[in-house]
Amino acid sequence: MARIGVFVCHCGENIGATVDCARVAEACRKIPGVAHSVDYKYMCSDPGQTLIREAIAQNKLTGVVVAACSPRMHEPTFRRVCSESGLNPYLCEMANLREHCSWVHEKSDVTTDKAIDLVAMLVEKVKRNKPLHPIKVPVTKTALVLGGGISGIQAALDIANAGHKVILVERDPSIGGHMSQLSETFPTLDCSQCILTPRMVEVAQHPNITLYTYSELESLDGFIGNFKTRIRKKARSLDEKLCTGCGLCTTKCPNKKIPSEFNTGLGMRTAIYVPFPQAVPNKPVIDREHCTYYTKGRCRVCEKVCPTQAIRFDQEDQIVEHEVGAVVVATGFTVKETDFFPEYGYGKYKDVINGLQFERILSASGPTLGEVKRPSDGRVPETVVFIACAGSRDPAKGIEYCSKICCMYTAKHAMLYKHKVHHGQAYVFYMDIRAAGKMYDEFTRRAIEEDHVQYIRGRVSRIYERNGKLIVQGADTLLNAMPVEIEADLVVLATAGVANEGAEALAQKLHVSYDSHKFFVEAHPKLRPVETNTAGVFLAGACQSPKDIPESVGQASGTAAKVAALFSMDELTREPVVAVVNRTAPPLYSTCVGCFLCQSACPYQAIEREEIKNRNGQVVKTIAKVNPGLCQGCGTCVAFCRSKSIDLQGYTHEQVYAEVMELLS
Amino acid sequence: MSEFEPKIVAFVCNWCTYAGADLTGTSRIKYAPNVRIVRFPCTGRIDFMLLLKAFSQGADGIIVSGCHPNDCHYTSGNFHARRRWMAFRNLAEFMGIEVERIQFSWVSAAEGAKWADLVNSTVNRVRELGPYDAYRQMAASSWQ
Amino acid sequence: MQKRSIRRAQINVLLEKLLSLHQVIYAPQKLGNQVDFAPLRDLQDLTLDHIQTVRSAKAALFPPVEELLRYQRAGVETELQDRDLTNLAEQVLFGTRPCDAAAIAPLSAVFTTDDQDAIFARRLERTTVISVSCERSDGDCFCTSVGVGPGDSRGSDLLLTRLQDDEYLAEILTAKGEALLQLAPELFGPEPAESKEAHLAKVQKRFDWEALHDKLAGAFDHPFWLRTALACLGCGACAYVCPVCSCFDIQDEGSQKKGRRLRSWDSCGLALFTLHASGHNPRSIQSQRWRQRMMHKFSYMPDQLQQLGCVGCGRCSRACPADMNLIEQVENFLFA
Amino acid sequence: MTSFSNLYKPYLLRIERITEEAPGVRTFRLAFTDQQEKERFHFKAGQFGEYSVFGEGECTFCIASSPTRSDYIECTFRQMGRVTSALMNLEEGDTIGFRGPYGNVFPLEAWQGKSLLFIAGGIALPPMRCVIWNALDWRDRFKNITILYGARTVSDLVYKHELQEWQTRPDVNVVTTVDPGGETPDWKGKVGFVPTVLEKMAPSADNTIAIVCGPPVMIKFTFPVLTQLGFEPDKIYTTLENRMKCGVGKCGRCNVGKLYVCKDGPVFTYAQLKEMPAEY
Amino acid sequence: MEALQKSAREALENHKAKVIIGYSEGSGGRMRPIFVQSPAEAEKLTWNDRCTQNLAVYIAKPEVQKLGKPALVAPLPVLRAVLQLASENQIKEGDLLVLALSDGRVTELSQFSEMEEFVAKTPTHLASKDQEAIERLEKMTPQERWQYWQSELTRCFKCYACRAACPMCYCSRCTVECNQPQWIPVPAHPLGNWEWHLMRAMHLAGRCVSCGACGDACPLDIPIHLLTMKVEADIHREFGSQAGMKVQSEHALSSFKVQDKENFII
Amino acid sequence: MKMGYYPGCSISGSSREYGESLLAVLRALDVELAEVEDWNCCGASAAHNLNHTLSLALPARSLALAEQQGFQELLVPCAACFSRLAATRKALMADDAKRRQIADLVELPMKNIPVSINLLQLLQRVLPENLKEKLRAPFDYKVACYYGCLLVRPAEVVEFDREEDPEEMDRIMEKIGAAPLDWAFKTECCGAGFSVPRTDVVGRLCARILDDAVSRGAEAVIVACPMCHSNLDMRRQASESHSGKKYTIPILYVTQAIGLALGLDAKQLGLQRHIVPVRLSAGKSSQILENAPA
Repeated sequence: MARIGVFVCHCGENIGATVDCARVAEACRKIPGVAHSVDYKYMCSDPGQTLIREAIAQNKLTGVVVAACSPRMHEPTFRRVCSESGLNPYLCEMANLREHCSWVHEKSDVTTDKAIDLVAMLVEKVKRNKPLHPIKVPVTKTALVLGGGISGIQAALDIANAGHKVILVERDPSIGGHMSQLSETFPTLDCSQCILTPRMVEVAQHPNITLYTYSELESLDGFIGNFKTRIRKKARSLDEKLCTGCGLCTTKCPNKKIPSEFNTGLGMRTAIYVPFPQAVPNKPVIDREHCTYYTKGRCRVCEKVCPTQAIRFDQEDQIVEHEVGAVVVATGFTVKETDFFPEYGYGKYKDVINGLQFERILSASGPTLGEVKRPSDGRVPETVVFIACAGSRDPAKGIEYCSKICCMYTAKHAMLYKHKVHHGQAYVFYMDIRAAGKMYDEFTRRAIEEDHVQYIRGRVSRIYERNGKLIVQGADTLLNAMPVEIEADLVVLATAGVANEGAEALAQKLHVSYDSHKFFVEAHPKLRPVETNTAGVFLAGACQSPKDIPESVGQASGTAAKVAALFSMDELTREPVVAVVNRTAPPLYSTCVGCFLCQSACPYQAIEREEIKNRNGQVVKTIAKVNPGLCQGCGTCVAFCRSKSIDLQGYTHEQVYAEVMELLS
Repeated sequence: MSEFEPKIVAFVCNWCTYAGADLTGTSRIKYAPNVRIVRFPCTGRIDFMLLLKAFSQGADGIIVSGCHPNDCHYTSGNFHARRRWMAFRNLAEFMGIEVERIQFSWVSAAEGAKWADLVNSTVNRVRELGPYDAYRQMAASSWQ
Repeated sequence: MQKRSIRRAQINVLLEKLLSLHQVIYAPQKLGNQVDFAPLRDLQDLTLDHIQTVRSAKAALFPPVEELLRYQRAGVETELQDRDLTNLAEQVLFGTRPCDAAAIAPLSAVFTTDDQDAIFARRLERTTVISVSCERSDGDCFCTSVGVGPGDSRGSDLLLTRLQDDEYLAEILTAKGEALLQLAPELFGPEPAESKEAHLAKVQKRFDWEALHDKLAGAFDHPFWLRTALACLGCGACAYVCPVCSCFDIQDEGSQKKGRRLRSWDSCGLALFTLHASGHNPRSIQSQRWRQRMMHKFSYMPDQLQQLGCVGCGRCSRACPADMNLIEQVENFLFA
Repeated sequence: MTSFSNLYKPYLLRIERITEEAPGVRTFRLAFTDQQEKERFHFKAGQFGEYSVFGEGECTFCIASSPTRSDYIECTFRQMGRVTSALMNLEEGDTIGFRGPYGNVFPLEAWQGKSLLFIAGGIALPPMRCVIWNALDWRDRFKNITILYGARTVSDLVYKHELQEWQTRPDVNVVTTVDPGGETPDWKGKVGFVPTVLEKMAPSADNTIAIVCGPPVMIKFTFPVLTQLGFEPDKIYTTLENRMKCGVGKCGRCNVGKLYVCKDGPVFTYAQLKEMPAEY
Repeated sequence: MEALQKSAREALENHKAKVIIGYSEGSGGRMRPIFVQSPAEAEKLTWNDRCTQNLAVYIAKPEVQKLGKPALVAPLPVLRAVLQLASENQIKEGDLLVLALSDGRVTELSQFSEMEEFVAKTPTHLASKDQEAIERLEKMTPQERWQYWQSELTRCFKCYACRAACPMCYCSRCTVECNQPQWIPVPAHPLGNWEWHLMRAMHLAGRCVSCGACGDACPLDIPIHLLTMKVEADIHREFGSQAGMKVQSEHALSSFKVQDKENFII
Repeated sequence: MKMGYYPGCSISGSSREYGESLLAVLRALDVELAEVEDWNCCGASAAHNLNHTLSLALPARSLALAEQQGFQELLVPCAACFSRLAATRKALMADDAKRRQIADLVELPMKNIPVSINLLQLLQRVLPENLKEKLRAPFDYKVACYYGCLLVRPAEVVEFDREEDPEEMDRIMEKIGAAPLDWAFKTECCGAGFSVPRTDVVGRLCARILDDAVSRGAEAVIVACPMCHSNLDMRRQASESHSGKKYTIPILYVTQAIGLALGLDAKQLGLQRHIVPVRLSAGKSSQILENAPA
């Protein structure tokens, strides 16, 4: 029989006042295989720990059950105690007498009986525990950063400055992201581009950063410290080494009427283009969808005018491979597009625009060079209605959440509008003003009090056009839901911030979880906000949920610190709670029949194929093999395997079976 | 019947429901002491055979609970479990097992109160259903 | 031995009487589309109008699950509780065919030669066998080929043979048979004039078992086995319906604290039967296991126990999901 | 109580001593809990028993101790399946079940005046240890006693202390060997497979009985070597280990041809084996 | 029939297969599997409604494998079993030939893609008697169903003919044979039988090709095939997937959709 | 297989012309309907405010009858009925226990409850893409398509068209040659619930609707709901007295407009039953008429 030690903790009054700890200890003493059973006031205290240490040595214990609080609290403590006493730490289990018993039941015999059951169950489990040893994996000290917006830039720079290599991948032709599109930033109203561009340049010049723009993640395999990534470098149709970025091609391109993505469709660009003047790298790409050569087979003007003969029409997408140790996902967000608000006529009326479009209108580098003109006829709008929460906090639209940034940028928009059109009237329809942040509330107050923006608390039900005006129908809930009708020249919708199209596919490539809105999910909402549940993959910025610039930058630096901490180690140790495929004597070798149905059940691609060879080197069967570096120990494969050929260390069939049988015996 | 106290076994995942039950404790919310929790890393690990074993050993009711969809610590263990339960529940029902004795649930780490409600409602329901004599008799008849 | 007559209705009266004495009666009854042995509860369920039951009556002597002992443990001490055999019920096997009755001898030989299996012996001691001769047979029957006949009296305590309509010849064969007679002598009439032979089924003799036995002695490595066992699926259906097959498994059930040790049916057709813990299996493929079954019945048992392991009931052929017909197998082997 | 005795009811034995022999291999010294049973109990070298851990089942091993030492019996087992794993978890003082002794014996009486050659491999030394100790306790009845024992690696050798003890005795010739690659730096024995070492040793077959025990591969290659050395098939003994349940010739699974290993064996001569089908 | 014999003969003559695994007339009105190794023997092949055994079960048998590449006479369930086995990595493309039977025609199929096409255009509904039996059971009260299955399954003597007859039961160690822990009691008592059959049905969930061979194999006529068929039908209804239709298919229980039904979960 | 038809009370009473025109048009389009036998009131407007179980049981009975009678789909032309039937199906299919409870209540089994579809859904399916070519006379008017509140809402029940700015009726109108207008009141409320007790409210709401339609040049308002129709047509006086304007714009059921385009007789379409006279006839621009095949 095994020699199990049971240590019942009173946790002061926490357990002791409700559960008769002495009776628990005594009952456990009678369980076959229990060699030692005591109760003590504070097991986690120094004397308590010493008690355990001494008992392990004196009684030659082969396993320990500490009946105290939740294992989520003190399991590491007691496992360490065992380890210090020469007992493998995984031969220690905790029975949760506090959270699951004394705190939730009244003092009674029934409660003490339950406590005895809980301990007895774990005694049976621990009898079947096996010594386990942490798994060690090496670390490749290069980080992959996906997304070249402010979050990606910040994370990349921080990691690179810590002395580690970074591979920065950006989908668009230039880094910069949404921040490069913004006019001024709240609450300081400093120029967005002015503070961003130096950072962009720093990235381009940093010796530790390899930048891939106009590139996308193709695949990510492997596990923390040991990822293998493939990146698709989309064809720019240009030899980047030869291109000097002189811009001649873009001026000569005859195809000039393509809506500019950077200007949110409010301005035009050419088919060969640099998205904006401060782009990094400042080298054009050919938009093959619109280029006359690719669509009609002729033109090649750019090729002719290029002084360095850098145009390459036959260039193909290129796949580059890298080994990385950590991944930072900073792929950002997007704003909800047209056709989402038929009742607001967004997409139907040219003068109903979204906030990002208004940023471009306000921006000095924008299509109107910073003059506020409305898109339909270029007139300066006299009356502008801003609608906050356009889609956000609206379960009917499927977006229950608050997009967080809109209150502030709407206040900023209204304020900037008033600064530019002094006689204009600005209305803001809002649900609540959420201006929590340093100097944020003061900022909105200024908009209302100093710039006389009219804030109307209420929703807009419908917008329609009549006689060149936009009739905005709404209600003012502060005036007893009085109907409000405003004749506006321009309506700016603070549309919800949403996940990028393709976020789901990317999450699947990265094996990270995502919520119902396709935002990526952090490992713990409070305590592990920058990690994902896939070890080694971290989050920064708005790909997790809408965030403003300071928050994005803060999180990016936090992520960088996590990555740097990871890279400070040459080797990682991991909990050995991993699945294992059994091996038996020949001729069976394993009871695994190699159906590989477990493969698709594994969320981590941890199940590989292993060929078993006989003494002559012939392959006799192919069976599943769990890569312990990838396996996170969920055990889905274990419950799924028909022949019970996979088992989960720490939660083996024998262990859980014994627990259940003991529980009810 | 009034003295009958159902035996309930709860199979829960470590990350959501176990933590949720911890929160019930830290919040000092009281619930029926009839339940015994068996901890698993994930609902994906819960073998349907364990449910059968619990009934054969005299459980009157069973709770199976884990993370809400999309909240799984392991991204998708609960989704796999959900399909497995669905198939199991239909089969069990087809074979005449009293499936109302098995309560599947999602309880997150933040739902301490929900855990207490879940336990209480399950205990109450099973108390009304009475002991699971049919299953117990089958097991006992095997022991002649 | 004496011969008497009995009417069908009186047979029922006799059975009622036995039931009233708390005897368990295993008798053929209709279950769905099949006729099978089961404890008789209502005489209306009884059927005799069948050729052969799906299962043999061996379960009455050698149940599919049998408790051998119970154990209980406290601390390091273990307490064993022996099987109490004093309360085994008196039982009657009614409606067994002569082949089933003939199977009792080889079954007993297994359990009582050298070391006596007490549970089996005690059950046998408390069992009375009332057989009914075969009036009909089908293509799967081959009792005559293995030395048994449709009116064979071996193994029976009382043998009934229908002469006409509802009149039966009752052959009282043993002391237990005599006891039955004494239980209700008024039910029995005088010995009928007619002999039973004309009323018995005609079962064609299909092979000579002695020739089979002799040929098997040198046939262990015969290629026949590999060829003919191709279809064999490796289940235990043939063994479980067989009246002679008696291989078993011993298993503990319960925890280490408390439980019981059981004996349960097993079959040489199942791959695990001979699997060593090391993974080595002396009979690793199905043809070897099929050979074992044939050898055991027709070679090893006659050699070791002086009993043929087959009584020609044909159940295995009827039950086989792959139609491994035993007569054909034997005939093919003899021809091979 | 019935007058019949239950064939399947085991004796209760207490574990008196546990010896760690090799990784996953242990020896239990077992004593009867019932004095009367102890006095009634007799066995001879070569016999085996069914050992049980209640709740897990039974398992078959030879009795590894000598019948000349009657205070206890010993068994040595390797952790393989359910029962041996359960045995592995037992401690001194625990009780287990034992049925036996079963099977035939090594005819030691008939070997008087002859030399004995023991050849064993790996975990197959235990069945032979019983005979070796029996022979050593009757040392004067035999001429030369030679023991050739091999294992995969040094740590896999069982009865390391006894091997040393035998090695120090002047009246026993002990040769130990490990498979190539299984040696340690301080290994003083031979390196090589048992049949190869045997061939090199070339012991005399004159008036000698060979007792061979080991894994099937070893047996397969050892018999021809012995034959070559002049051993007659009926002078070569071995013991078989088929899967068993009842131990008394009823459950039907340990047969080799028409012979049951449990009743007609486990001890067979090479001459007998040659007549039997290869079903072991 | 002649078409089948002709195809089989040609397959052997052209060395497309070494052995034809098909059906032949057996004893007592039963059908019997036959292993045709020479063209001359092909005339023994036959095909009728009594051919309910699923011949795919023989693919994994070592003795049969030794005979060389097989051609399988395959009514729809056998063909589906082949595809399901392929999806579970038990058969490789080119390992076998299929002589698919449908409407009295014989189609020789060697590529999985051909088999998939064939299966896709053949209706895969349950036999009406099985469908009716399932519906009859569904209409019962839970107590009646419990009684029904209790009385049926208690009769089981665990000969494992159901398992042996099932092409999907190819595990080298069945759960029922696991003894550490002993998930399912070995003896054929009510609990052991109950757990065994429930477990088997669960293990066939998403894998059962609904051939009914297990039920046909049962010597005691226990309608165990209804269990696996019911599970399979439920899976088809709830998750849209069906076993044995495609080689590259996600198995119903090792895949999922976020929007899967969960109205039974609170 | 015929499609099931649940007319509902209005069509059997105050909105007979809707039913008449619907049957006439569908007949012309070769669509066969079979009325659900023994249907009952859906309980709209009142039941769901009073008793939740009743509000499910009333529609459920008709649905169960339809299931029993072998229908898989039901055409429910009244928007209010449609909303109740569709919502009931959704509620019961998602909750087995509830379904059993209601089934017990109505004493009819329910397993695969038939799907209810509204008239627009049916027309979307049965009107040929090239209908224009087959018309006897295009309905060449500027029309304001008025959907009202219930036809496409709530979205999670109806799962058809855009909740806030539906388009299907507009597309149907285009098919018969009409010019649907972009206007602002497609889904504004007409005040159906106040039709009887508060005609003043109805008048106010309807006046806004008519105002916008007329100001954008609409020549007819097209509806697919008996409630909408009766408010806009029957309560015309109330609208006029609210705004002080006179409105002559007629209110037509979708089916009436289609019927006219198909060349069906005005009487057959029940146009004579309207309060506001319909002085429209199809084929104002004759070119198409001339080119159309007979």
